[in-house]
Amino acid sequence: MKRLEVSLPGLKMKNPIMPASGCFGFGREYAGLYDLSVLGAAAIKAATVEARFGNPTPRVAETHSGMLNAIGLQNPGVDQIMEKELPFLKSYDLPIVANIAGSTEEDYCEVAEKMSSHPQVSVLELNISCPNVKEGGIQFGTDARTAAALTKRVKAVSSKPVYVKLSPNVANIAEMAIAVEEAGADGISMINTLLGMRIDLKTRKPILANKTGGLSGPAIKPVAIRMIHEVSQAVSIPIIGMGGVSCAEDVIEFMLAGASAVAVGTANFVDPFICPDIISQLPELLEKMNVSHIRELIGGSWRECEVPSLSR
Amino acid sequence: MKRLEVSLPGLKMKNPIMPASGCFGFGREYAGLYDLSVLGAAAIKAATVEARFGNPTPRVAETHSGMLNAIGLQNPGVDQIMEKELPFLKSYDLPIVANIAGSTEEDYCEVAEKMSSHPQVSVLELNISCPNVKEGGIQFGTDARTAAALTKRVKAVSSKPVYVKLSPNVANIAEMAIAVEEAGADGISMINTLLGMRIDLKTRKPILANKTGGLSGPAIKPVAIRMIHEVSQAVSIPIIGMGGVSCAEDVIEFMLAGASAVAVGTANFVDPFICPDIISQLPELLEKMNVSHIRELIGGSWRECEVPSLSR
Amino acid sequence: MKKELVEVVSQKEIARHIFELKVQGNVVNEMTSPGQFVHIRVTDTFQPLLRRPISICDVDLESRTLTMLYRKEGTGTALLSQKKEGEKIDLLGPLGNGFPLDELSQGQTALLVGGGIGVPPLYYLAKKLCSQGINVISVLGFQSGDDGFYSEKFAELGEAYVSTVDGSQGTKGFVTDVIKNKDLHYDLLYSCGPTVMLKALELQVPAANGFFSLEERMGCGIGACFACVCHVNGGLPSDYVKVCSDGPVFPIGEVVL
Amino acid sequence: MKKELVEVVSQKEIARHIFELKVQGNVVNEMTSPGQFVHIRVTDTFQPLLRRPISICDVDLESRTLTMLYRKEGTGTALLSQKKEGEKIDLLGPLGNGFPLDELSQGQTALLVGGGIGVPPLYYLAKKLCSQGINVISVLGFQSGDDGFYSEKFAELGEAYVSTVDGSQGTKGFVTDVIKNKDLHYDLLYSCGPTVMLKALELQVPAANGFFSLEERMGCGIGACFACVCHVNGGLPSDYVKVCSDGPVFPIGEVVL
Ligand SMILES: Cc1cc2nc3c(=O)[nH]c(=O)nc-3n(C[C@H](O)[C@H](O)[C@H](O)COP(=O)(O)OP(=O)(O)OC[C@H]3O[C@@H](n4cnc5c(N)ncnc54)[C@H](O)[C@@H]3O)c2cc1C
Ligand SMILES: Cc1cc2nc3c(=O)[nH]c(=O)nc-3n(C[C@H](O)[C@H](O)[C@H](O)COP(=O)(O)OP(=O)(O)OC[C@H]3O[C@@H](n4cnc5c(N)ncnc54)[C@H](O)[C@@H]3O)c2cc1C
Ligand SMILES: Cc1cc2nc3c(=O)[nH]c(=O)nc-3n(C[C@H](O)[C@H](O)[C@H](O)COP(=O)(O)O)c2cc1C
Ligand SMILES: Cc1cc2nc3c(=O)[nH]c(=O)nc-3n(C[C@H](O)[C@H](O)[C@H](O)COP(=O)(O)O)c2cc1C
Ligand code: FES
Ligand code: FES
Repeated sequence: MKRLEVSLPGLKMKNPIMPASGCFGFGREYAGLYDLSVLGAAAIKAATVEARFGNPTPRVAETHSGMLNAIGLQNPGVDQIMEKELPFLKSYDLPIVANIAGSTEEDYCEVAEKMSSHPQVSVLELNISCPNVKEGGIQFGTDARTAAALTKRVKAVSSKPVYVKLSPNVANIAEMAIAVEEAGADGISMINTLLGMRIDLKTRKPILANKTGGLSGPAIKPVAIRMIHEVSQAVSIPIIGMGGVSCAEDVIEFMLAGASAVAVGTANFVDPFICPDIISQLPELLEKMNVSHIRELIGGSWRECEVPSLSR
Repeated sequence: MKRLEVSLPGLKMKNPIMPASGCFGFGREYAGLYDLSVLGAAAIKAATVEARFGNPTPRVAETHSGMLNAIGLQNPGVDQIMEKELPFLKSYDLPIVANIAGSTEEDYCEVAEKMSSHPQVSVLELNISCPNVKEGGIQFGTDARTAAALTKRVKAVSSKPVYVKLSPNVANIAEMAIAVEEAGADGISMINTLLGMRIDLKTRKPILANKTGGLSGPAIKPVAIRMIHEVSQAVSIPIIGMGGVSCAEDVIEFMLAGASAVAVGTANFVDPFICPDIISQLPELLEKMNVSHIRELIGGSWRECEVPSLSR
Repeated sequence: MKKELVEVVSQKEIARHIFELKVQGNVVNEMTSPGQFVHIRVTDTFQPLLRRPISICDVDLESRTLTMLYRKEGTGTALLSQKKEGEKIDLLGPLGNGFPLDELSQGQTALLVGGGIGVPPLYYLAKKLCSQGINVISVLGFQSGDDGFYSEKFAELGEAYVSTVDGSQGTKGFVTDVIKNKDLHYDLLYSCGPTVMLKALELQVPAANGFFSLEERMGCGIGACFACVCHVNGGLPSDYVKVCSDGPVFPIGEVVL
Repeated sequence: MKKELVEVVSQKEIARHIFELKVQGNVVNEMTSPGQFVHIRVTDTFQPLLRRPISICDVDLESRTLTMLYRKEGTGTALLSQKKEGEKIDLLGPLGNGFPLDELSQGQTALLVGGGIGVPPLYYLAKKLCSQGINVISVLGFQSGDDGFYSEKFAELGEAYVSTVDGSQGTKGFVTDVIKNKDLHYDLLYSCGPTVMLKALELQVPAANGFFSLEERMGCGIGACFACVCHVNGGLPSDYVKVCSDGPVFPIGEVVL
């Protein structure tokens, strides 16, 4: 199984697969379905300083090959998460990516400082791209200077590597990535959801109580691939890629685009066993592609490299 | 059929449906399939000053509920279009939306001046959002000041109303819309395609020769709806809405979001009869929704208005 | 909880747009609690993307057969209605917590109130309660006679009343009208149906003891995505329950409707 | 050109991943020109979204039956391969321009060279030419014997040779090896297959007279989207032809391969 191992700052992963933040809760539910230790890592639901209920329901709506969500960062607050949720995951051999959010820089820093001090947390994922909250979230994620400033402050208080999670709702994603790299980010997570809406013909109002929501799932995969392809050539820190991944082939596509690890979000709802299934299918796929180690694929779509002629 | 009529600057339409630019060529092919006079209007393929071949092939790739294209504004040039293509459409009762593009402001102005002088052209659609060309296109479409400056110059030389076609690849679409409205735009067309990419696992390279392409089709509908909902509340000029429309219900959803007319793009490839089919289905749908005139729906998702209780 | 490709045993339209679907599989062995639901993937493409929650309506453990009743509404249920005998369906379940069965003793009376497509889970409940010697009174509300189903089946298990909005079957009006008009008495109330109906029930008998089964749009169906939360009566603003994993059945009054 | 829901008459796998699909419909009456293609919608959802271009392989005007041969490759053809007798398929066609049939007179010889899934349109062509009294020599190239199909059917119409890359059937090597080794002579060349094969043919007999059928990724399939263009030999850089509506058949040498 060594052939699937990948190493990113703060993350030594058995394989490049992790569930994406917000699609895995704090792991309890999936722990009832399979052994979490098979995962490369796991990103847990966003933590904020205070406990949050989030947005009113309905919070999800379906779209063509995708879904909208407007959860609104519901979570029991950073203290509860550290005390009540993380200990449950202790029995697994599972690096934890702690997703953090807030309304102000101070909020983010408080959560970052606390979370990064937790021995079970491997790295932080700075969520500057949640489209579903009025304050914080996406406003930090659409302006490069604001994002860089926040990254710098969070880095200063964090004792663990910091991955910045970028929003796709920008004109120039590379500019955002370069800004947070220069501000000290150890890695990049991308992409968060695209802002979207659906309207109900019967009520004539948006389906989501929050009106807009974040679009995720296979529908957004081409946008994710494009952005990762661009950003991986613009920065030298590694990328955790995500956005519509739903099979082993998608994982390869993301790594060829430039991702060093891959997160699976919405697909967990379609098939709760998707992560272990993908992990177990990867070796065979590598075999078929004549790839001895999955690392070789990273950035393969733009790196000059030999493609074994067998697999052309 | 009066119940489907809509009126926009320069466009008196029998119904709100038009094929979208680039998905209808110059009408010849569809004219072989149905009577083009049933259409509310038709947007023809982008015109540039010079004849263009566009990008190398492959130029299309399929995605989940969508497709990527990187045609690259292939067209025979504005003069040829006016001399050879437009006359063919003369026999139809069909307002023509002439999509115009260019690499420089001067190019745009030249095409705008010529095209708007053509008696068959009802309005111009200023394409500042083509993601598939190196110069022009999207660069004008992601910066509000540049877009406004171009709009002003084009308006100055154009003898017909000008609709500005916005790119969804921006952080703040309302800002773009307001900028072009202030610069004199008579209407807005939205959305053009989202920038995307797919990678071929066999060659390990992007499927499209141009690497990136524009994502269209049902996959992007929620993004289009969200943006139209936002922009229609931010400006007072009308919107031609598009992005994934593929059935009569979608048309209603776009109009409720705030569109005054609706363009159908990719769906023409899936079903070449989609435009006349939608048009013929609309009256029954309005009946079911208890709507006496389609105009009543425009902006219905955010306007305070009575929803007939029957249709709740 | 299991994920299994179960086999379609039969499918038929038993009322206007109402389908009765029977499937067979080992996972059915786990379906002992009425009020639980299953989460169904209706296609192997991503269109539609999400699973569809459908209640357990009846279970035959011996033949490992699950009966579901559903209304053909949108894309998902339309696709489901096309599944034919012998085809496989990807089913996840049983999910959530069902109706408690130990709150009544033999000889006591349960009132089961179902509205529209909220009726199905009550059937398995009625059977279970009957088998425990509990008297079951059922009140089923539909839009019209054409939309009604299973009333004879409920009648086999005890007193059963029907109300229809247009009066084409049973009492004209709502389930609350039946309860009032027939002056029904009971020890425990079980109900499933549209939120408006549950609210009306709460208003009619503010002190009623019993359980409501709720509906909410779902993502994961297993408690991981926070899509299906409700506020808790008398709790903090940040307190919540998840319909999918804490519910869908809750004690009356616990959850803000 | 028509859009019609045609009915599946039969579907069978005739070689490894190669399916023979027969459909029936009125639109078949228009399919008189070999080399034309149809554009097929394999699902009524949007997954996959685009139609799939498939060549006309054979036509029986009397029974209004169209035969197609296709290789199960990706999502679209996989779904197509699941269509069963009696099911309907949304078909648009016939599209494009086929092989000219009036370039040869009775007694002259046509060489038909097909590679892999380029073979199908040549079969209808061979039949048409034969019926006009033209001698047909066919050379069919496949990866291996397991991938080969229809060679006996071509043999019924004239001399027929097979080449396989692994030598498991016929000549080991490529179609060009057959033409050289057997020293084949002909008046006109018709070919359809991978671009590398067409290029090799062009190199082998630079002065060859005849027609190539090309493949390109398509959007609309009817000439409206500019997805499928090719450069024109000796034309301006902005000159082009569309494979879907100007082709797929072009005189050898006209188009930049
Ligand atoms: C716990 C539970 C049990 C249920 N049991 C039954 C049952 O036994 N029989 C039955 O007919 N229906 C039942 N429903 C409702 C059923 O899930 C919806 O009717 C169904 O999901 C509609 O899917 P669709 O594709 O037809 O509609 P669409 O409108 O295409 O669905 C779009 C999206 O909205 C969701 N959605 C739409 N309506 C509802 C709804 N009422 N509740 C929750 N999500 C919805 C869908 O799941 C999907 O994600 C139950 C719902 C829940 C939550
Ligand atoms: C004029 C013409 C005639 C053809 N005739 C035949 C035939 O008779 N039998 C046969 O087996 N195949 C034929 N093909 C090729 C056939 O269209 C593709 O194999 C098929 O579209 C692949 O679809 P898929 O869903 O299996 O693959 P996917 O990889 O899922 O397809 C993805 C997208 O790429 C396109 N695509 C993939 N491969 C090709 C290709 N080789 N050519 C054009 N588009 C492609 C698909 O249409 C689709 O839009 C023909 C192609 C053309 C252009
Ligand atoms: C229901 C839901 C909740 C989410 N919550 C979070 C979150 O709390 N923090 C975060 O950074 N991203 C969150 N996301 C975004 C995902 O982590 C991921 O970036 C996005 O969904 C794209 O991946 P996918 O298409 O595989 O789902 C959420 C997504 C969904 C669907
Ligand atoms: C093949 C293709 C070519 C296009 N060419 C143009 C163009 O020339 N000018 C333009 O403004 N938009 C062009 N577009 C964008 C469409 O007009 C439309 O804005 C977009 O596709 C979204 O609508 P849809 O999802 O209905 O296709 C093109 C789209 C496609 C798919
Ligand atoms: S549906 Fe995901 S938590 Fe209930
Ligand atoms: S496929 Fe659209 S022009 Fe040929």
